[in-house]
Amino acid sequence: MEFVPNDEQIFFQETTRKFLSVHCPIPVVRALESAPAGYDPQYWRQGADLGWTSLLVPAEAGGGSLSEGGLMDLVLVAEEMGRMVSPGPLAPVNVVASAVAAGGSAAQQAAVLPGLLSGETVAAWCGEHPVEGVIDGENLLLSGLASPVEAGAQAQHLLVAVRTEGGLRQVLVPGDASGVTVTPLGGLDLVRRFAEVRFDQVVTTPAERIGADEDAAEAIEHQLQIACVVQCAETVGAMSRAFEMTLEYLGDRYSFGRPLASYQALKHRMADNKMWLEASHAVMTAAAGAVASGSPAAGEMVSAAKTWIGPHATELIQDCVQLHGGIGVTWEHDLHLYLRRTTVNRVTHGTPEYHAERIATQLLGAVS
Amino acid sequence: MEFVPNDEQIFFQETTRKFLSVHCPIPVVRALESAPAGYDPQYWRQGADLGWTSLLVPAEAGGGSLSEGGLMDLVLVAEEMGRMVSPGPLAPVNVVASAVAAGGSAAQQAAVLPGLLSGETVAAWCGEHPVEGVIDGENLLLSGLASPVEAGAQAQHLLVAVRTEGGLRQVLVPGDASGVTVTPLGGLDLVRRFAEVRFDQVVTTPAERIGADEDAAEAIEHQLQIACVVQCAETVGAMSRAFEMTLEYLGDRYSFGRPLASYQALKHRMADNKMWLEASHAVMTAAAGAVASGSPAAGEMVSAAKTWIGPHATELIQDCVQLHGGIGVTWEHDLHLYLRRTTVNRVTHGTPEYHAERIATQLLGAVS
Amino acid sequence: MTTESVEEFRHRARAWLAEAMPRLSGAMPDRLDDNRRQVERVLQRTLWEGGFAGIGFPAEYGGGGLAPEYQRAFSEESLPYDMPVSLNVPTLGILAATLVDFGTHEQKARHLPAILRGEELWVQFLSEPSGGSDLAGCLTRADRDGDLFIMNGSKIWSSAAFVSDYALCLARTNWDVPKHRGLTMFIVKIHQPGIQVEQIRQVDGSMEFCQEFFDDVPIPVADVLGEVDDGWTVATRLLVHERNAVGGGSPYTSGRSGGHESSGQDDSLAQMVRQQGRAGDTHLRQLVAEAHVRGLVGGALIQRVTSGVSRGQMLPSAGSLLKLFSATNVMRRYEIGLELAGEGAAAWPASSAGVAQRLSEATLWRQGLSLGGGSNEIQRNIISERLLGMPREFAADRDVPYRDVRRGGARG
Amino acid sequence: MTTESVEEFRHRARAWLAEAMPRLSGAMPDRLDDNRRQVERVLQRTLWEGGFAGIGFPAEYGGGGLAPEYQRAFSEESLPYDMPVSLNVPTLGILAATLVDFGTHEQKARHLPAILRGEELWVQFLSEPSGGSDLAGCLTRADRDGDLFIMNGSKIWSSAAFVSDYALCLARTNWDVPKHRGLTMFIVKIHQPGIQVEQIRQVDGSMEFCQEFFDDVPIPVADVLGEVDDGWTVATRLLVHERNAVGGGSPYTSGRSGGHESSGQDDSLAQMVRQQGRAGDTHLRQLVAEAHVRGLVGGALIQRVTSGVSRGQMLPSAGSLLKLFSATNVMRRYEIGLELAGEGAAAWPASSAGVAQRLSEATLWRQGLSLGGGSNEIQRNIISERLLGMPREFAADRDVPYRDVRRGGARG
Repeated sequence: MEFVPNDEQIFFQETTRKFLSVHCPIPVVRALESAPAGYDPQYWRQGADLGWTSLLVPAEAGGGSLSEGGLMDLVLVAEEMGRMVSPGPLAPVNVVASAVAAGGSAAQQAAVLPGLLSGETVAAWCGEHPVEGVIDGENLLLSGLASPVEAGAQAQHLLVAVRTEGGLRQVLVPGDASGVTVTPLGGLDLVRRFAEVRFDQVVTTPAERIGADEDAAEAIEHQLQIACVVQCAETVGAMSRAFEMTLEYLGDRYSFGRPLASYQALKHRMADNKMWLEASHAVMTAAAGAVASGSPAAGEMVSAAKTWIGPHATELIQDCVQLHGGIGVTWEHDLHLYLRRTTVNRVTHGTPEYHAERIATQLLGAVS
Repeated sequence: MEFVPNDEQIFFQETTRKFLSVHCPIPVVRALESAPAGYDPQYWRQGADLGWTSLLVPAEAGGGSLSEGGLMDLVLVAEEMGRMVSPGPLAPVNVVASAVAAGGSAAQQAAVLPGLLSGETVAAWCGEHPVEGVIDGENLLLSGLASPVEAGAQAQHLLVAVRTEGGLRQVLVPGDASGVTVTPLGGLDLVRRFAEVRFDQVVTTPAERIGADEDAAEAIEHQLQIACVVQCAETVGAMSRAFEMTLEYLGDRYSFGRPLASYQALKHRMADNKMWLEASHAVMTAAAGAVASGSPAAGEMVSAAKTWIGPHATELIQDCVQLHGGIGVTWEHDLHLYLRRTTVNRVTHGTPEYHAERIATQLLGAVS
Repeated sequence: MTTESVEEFRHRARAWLAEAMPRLSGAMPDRLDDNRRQVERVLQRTLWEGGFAGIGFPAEYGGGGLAPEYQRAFSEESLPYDMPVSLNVPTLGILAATLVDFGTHEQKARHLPAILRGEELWVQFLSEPSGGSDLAGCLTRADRDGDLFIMNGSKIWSSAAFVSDYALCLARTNWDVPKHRGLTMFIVKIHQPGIQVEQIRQVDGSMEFCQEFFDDVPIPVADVLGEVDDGWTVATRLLVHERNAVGGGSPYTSGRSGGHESSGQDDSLAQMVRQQGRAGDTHLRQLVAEAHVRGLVGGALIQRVTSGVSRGQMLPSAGSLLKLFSATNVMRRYEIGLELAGEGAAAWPASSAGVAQRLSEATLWRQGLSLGGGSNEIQRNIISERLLGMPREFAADRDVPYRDVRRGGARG
Repeated sequence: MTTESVEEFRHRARAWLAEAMPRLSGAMPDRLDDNRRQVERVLQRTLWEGGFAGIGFPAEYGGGGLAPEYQRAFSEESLPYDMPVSLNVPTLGILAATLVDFGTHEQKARHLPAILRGEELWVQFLSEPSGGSDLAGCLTRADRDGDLFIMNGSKIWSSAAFVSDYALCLARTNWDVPKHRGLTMFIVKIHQPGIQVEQIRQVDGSMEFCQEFFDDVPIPVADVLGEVDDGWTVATRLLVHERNAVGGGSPYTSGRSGGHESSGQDDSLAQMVRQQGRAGDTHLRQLVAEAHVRGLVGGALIQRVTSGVSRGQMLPSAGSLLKLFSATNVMRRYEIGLELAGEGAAAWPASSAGVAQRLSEATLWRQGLSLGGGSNEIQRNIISERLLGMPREFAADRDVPYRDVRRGGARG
């Protein structure tokens, strides 16, 4: 079934849109280029007040959502943030909050959730690049590198995937734990910050473990799926906005006494772009729905979305650049912000090729 | 340097074109659909009289060409045959005649060349799919399958590549040698015939060996290059003709009171098609020139041509079908003959992927 | 309206299907022959008798009168069964759908129940040999003569007219007005004196499409669908139904949809790679995955567009997105197939002639879906002009009496 | 004409190069800064002193007066040396070439030797902020005042005007005729009162392009290139030279050509894959090979088109094939680069910031060559209309006095 937002969700979406247009219009985004965190903490707290960080956390743990599970609400936020190439650690905070709410101890929930939900603190997710873990009595010693990690240098909490002899495990450690070195990275997006997080014999106690050992692999896969869905929704929002800007430009701009929009070659390309855009929206929504409903096809649909959307997003926006002409490759024009964001989204949380390979594994078995 | 045909070559090309348009126009090609050989022996003898089979054979061996080595002349014939989707074993006969002239003993030359040059006999080249050879005293025993082999079922002579303990070897055996089983295959092209050639303990004598043992690998590579060049030239001829038909059709045909040729979306596609066509012509000529001049880059240029031309040819002709509309997918219209020929040429003598892998091996080393 | 919930309906359908319909065994025949068509007429009759024919059609004319969710539930349940899928396009999804929209009570009462019983196969007569994409540039004429129109001309690219029963046929009834305003849509009985049907041989050897020649064919005025001289309105709606049906988004079709079938959800590519022993080649794996992903995306797009149109949040012309998507998917899928098949596409031993030949010849037919049912170019015009509001193409025949329009060259 | 054969010339060039020119060491600087430009002026001076500047330019004005084969031989020999390649485009290949075609004896004598000595860098002032691809839709005006024209208006997208010396500038001198007939081409000294040059920051951070503002700039009538009101003829020829030069097919450029450089003959993609330890991945191997093949095909196409044009067997507008080919090659190459770079394109450690950041930001600039020097769309128009003879696009401003033409919207 196609996801159709209800009235409450539409209101929520419009609230987010208005908030962004007032508090974080594109000139503000540009001005954050050299801000270390890439966002203003006050802005993030206000977003949290709107509900951005609470949606995947059950009401009894202090969260709340409009739809069952909240992922479809979160998709709406991500689309809006994509439309405005907004800053802020939306994916990692929600992934970690959801994981802590689902698998964290009461103590962990009490220690972590209030800050994440209020926007006072943020968290980073190191689930994609597991580090090595050695069992040392009760403790687990972590070593290795997770990189790139979104908001790694801003995070008070790190949710880390650990590869041990007994299989995957998860731990939640403070960003400033002893032995953890966080180094900010340079990056393509003006305001999205990544870091490399190095673990050097970091001692973690059983109290820092998240969830049952045997659930870790599945939990990490679920976290990846949420991260990908949020990312895809953001990309679709960015595509939509770039497409709209271009459609408007083609109508306004005259060449040889005719609006550019009257040239059939350009019309046909816009038709294709529209098709890629709608298809991207469709597969993103289908993936989100599959993850939200716990469908067994969730992994497949998420990988389909990641495989499809990444290259079509960059291709669509590059074509928007082309359709704008020279102005499209200037710093002054906003299109490059969209190209930066969608390029970063394309290649993180698994490249399209990585996700296509996941699909191939399902169809053809693993490569021996 | 770009190859520029001289006046003599242009006259030769025009002679071939006139001959084909008179003796083998497309209705004749269609009528040969169920002829076992796919061509009329009389036609092939006439083509041989025009020089089609003599070009790679030196004058002292009974051949003759307009240009040094003759390959550039042969390219002109192949282009013309591609333009008319003509039948006839042009590539295998020339490859084998050239190999016999270069490496055959006096006895082999005397036995084989006159027939090939006059068009009385034809030869097939089994160089692409080496069979296994076991040394048995002086003799070499061949076993294995070569398939698909162009004109295999029509050939009086088979030039066979053999993999032995000591490396590659070549032998020239009669098509009806004991132990050789030739089975015609079905195929996509209406008139180009392939066969599978099975060798079951076929005894070959030293007199049937071609060339020095240590030269065999290089000779076979050279034969592949010639076969690919002829094939690419034919494909380029087919592309040119399909393109011309389409350009004419777009000018003639009206839709919404305007010629189709006036629609910008179609104009832009024709511009791209023109670019692919000229690029295909260019790389084919460059490859032919490299092979003709014995350049060390010959293998690379041939693989570049094969990698590029195959998919662009089928894509261009599919677009010609699209631009023709419904008539383009009818049996009655000639376009499918071009699509059949270029599809067959794309996938034989190495697929584009195979040749891209040859290029990759040069850039990145072999796959371990 | 029914009081049965979708889930209740689904359970009832599941039970009925298991009892009444034959299970699919092996592959579907990939070409329709007369025999298969006969089988499908009987299957349709079985649906009718079980009360599951035309689930989305008005109850008054023998249908189920149910919302699209019910039809979708039935289609999902029907996947393991042999269904009369060839009736979906064009009969149910296009022609019957148009009858629902424009038929008089008498026309609907006469034809819809017969269609739902499998007794009438329908087809459209729109394209003409000279016309290409310009369907309104129709030269077939129907001249009024008392209570009759007398039709002369020719139509082409009709699917399987030789085995069908009725057609909707667009003809020019007025030459003194601009082209869209002088057309009328007629219900025409195909097999009657004055109509000659010729099959056209396609590149892949199939003979599905036909050309028809009309020689003084009499048509009763009662068989006008919609208004005289307003046939373009009918044709436009018919084309919307066509795009939806071909793109997989029709509410009137039952069982597997065209969009899904053609978009790569079968396993044949993966199978080919496995058979070649190349399942570990990362390049081929990317290609197989791409085809599969395209199928999934196409399915999601169908959901999105049909839902958007049914809720009125997208224009009906959004169906062009589906048509274009599935046509371009087919192009890419055949290209991938050719790349995977390799040398095997050129020649094949007699032992595998059937499969290899069909696979190989299919690539010759690659553009088929990109041409039939409105070419990709037409879909792109529709998307850019109607969905995106970009300026219309200049048409030299606009606002000109049709008899004065230039109709072009040699091929005309 | 020389009596020296190409091979003799080649040997002489080889010996001279080894003696006089510095060898290339390491990678070329990928961005031109003032310092590099100064180095190139000196290198050009060295060529001049050795008698190898402007091999294809008329001997009368300081050039070599030799056929293209000589220039090609010199370029081949020069590959291991540091050459003033930035002078090729636009100065030599575009502007000096146009001066050769249209300059009076006085104009040529004044500028060509100075150009060949590296003393004058030239640039074109054609595009305007409101104009897009419609270069003839020029709003910059030059009004006659005795022996002067007084110029007002603005130009944009000129390469490196801030460090250049002269420009060819198109301005409207007559508003009462259709747009192509009221234009004049002027030789303009860039650094003078009344001309303000502003650098434009590009998406990749580079500042190569400029916008110029003209405020009552006086231009002597003697600096009209070609005829008054016939500037479009000059501009058209300039554009042909531009396409050839950018596509790699100019007879006036020396050393590595743009077409080759940008079409993938360097080893960087293969190197990236090797560094990632993924050289055995068949998918990546296909991509690396594709980029390499495109480079080879592009080189072959340059040979074919330049030879065809020089023999008069192709129209000069065939240069559009080269421009379009190299632009689309660049697009594909960056796409392949992005696919190979993977996650590394998103973020990078300080240690590799230079390389990774440039690689990654380069993809933002992917369309650069597809826009500059006439967009791909313009090239496709030229190919379809001039090479293929398809009908011209409808232009609403044809045959209308330019002051009456509609010039569009908000962005205008």
